[in-house]
Amino acid sequence: MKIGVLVNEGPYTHEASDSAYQFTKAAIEKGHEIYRVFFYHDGVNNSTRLTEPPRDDRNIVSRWSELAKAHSLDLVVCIAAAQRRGIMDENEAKRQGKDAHNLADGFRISGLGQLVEAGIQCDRLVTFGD
Amino acid sequence: MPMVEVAGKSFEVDEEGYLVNLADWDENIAGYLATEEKVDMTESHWEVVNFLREYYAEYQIAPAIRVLTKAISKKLGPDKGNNKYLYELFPYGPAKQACKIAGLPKPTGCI
Amino acid sequence: MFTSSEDMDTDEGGVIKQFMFVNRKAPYGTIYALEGLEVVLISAAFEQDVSMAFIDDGVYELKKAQDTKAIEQKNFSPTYRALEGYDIEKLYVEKESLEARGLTEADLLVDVIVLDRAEMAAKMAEQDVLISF
Amino acid sequence: MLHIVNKSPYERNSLESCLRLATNGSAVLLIEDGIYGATKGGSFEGKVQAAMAGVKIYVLGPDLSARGMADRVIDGVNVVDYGGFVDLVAEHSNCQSWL
Repeated sequence: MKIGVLVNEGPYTHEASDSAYQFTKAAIEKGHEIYRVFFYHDGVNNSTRLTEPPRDDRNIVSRWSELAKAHSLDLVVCIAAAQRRGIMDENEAKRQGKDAHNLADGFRISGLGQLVEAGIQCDRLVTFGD
Repeated sequence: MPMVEVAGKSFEVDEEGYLVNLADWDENIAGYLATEEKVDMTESHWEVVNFLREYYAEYQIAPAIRVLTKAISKKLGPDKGNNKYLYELFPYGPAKQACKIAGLPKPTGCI
Repeated sequence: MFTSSEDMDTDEGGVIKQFMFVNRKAPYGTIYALEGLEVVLISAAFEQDVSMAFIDDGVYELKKAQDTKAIEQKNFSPTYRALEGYDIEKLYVEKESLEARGLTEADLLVDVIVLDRAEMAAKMAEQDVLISF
Repeated sequence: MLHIVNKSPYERNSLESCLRLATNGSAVLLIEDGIYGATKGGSFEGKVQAAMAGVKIYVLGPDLSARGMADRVIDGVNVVDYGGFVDLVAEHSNCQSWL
């Protein structure tokens, strides 16, 4: 089955990103196809590579990056929500005249249309948030 | 961000030339923004730009292109409410160029 | 813009799904109502069967007379009135949620369809995709 | 239909709204802080017991254990792991998260 995942909260404050990660992993293990994981609202904060949690805690951001690499996941960060919250890839930083970019490996920035498209293409869309 | 002065009034534009403070907008500034876009403003151009400003004032968003054509068709007639007419006026895209000249916020490019 | 079902078929493989955007949060206190509305506007471009449900504090999003000047946030309530132009006309409001908050249809800034809880429950159950904010 | 609730019924009205709008025969999965809705002895237990006449209630085991509540589950509530969560999503034609 094709499954889409929507993550609406950032890392650490809410459990949403953890739940979404465990759900995504379990779905892959069960042989389902994760069509896309879309990050919206504060969920875009799951994609900053500047995250540096204590060594005895999970690294939510790199954990997503690694899962994406291992299973060719499509991790999409909403551009409008990302711009509000200071998440940028190299191109966007250039376009906006910013002196830095912080998008982690395995994520890409794109439009909200990607969320609607996931809803159209997937058999199920599961939302995690606050 | 760059400051520009037109007709004795100075205002800020962003890296891509969009007006930063919507409240600064006046017809002189629109004229400047049009020149930057290489658009020669005629009455037909003003009609669309003013329509966009009215739409924004009423709904607080810039309309999607198909919504714009439909609304213009309703108000100014079907000969003006179509993509061909709007692209003739604003060759690089009415959503981008007309919104920019109208001083509306930069589209976030969501689709 | 696609006007016929033939056009639709070539565009999205003939799939028209029922999308419901479920709004349960009040405006301004959190960003969910505003960013939720942004998704709804984008969804209009995909020619799906789109509706919005207003349940619990979500009904407050539609309250008339919002004035945000003093909190320096953008007043996005007029945007709900633009939805009709986007062909999004199914705005369902749960009767029980309105009543519990001392509101009536006359307090709302757009025309809505008021459903009681059983009708709303049935409407939700028949959707293909529910996205909640 | 699958309803997913992640809020404690003692903090927010998500579970109450969910139960109000869940049709007969649908399933409710309690995750994160929502698991407290599946536990015995609290003032909300009666409402969950009553709802079980019409809907099936599931609770996510990992969230239950994390909160020290694994031995307090209301009789008749089904405990599932993340794999079971995935199965519930797959088995039901649509799902709604009561955020």
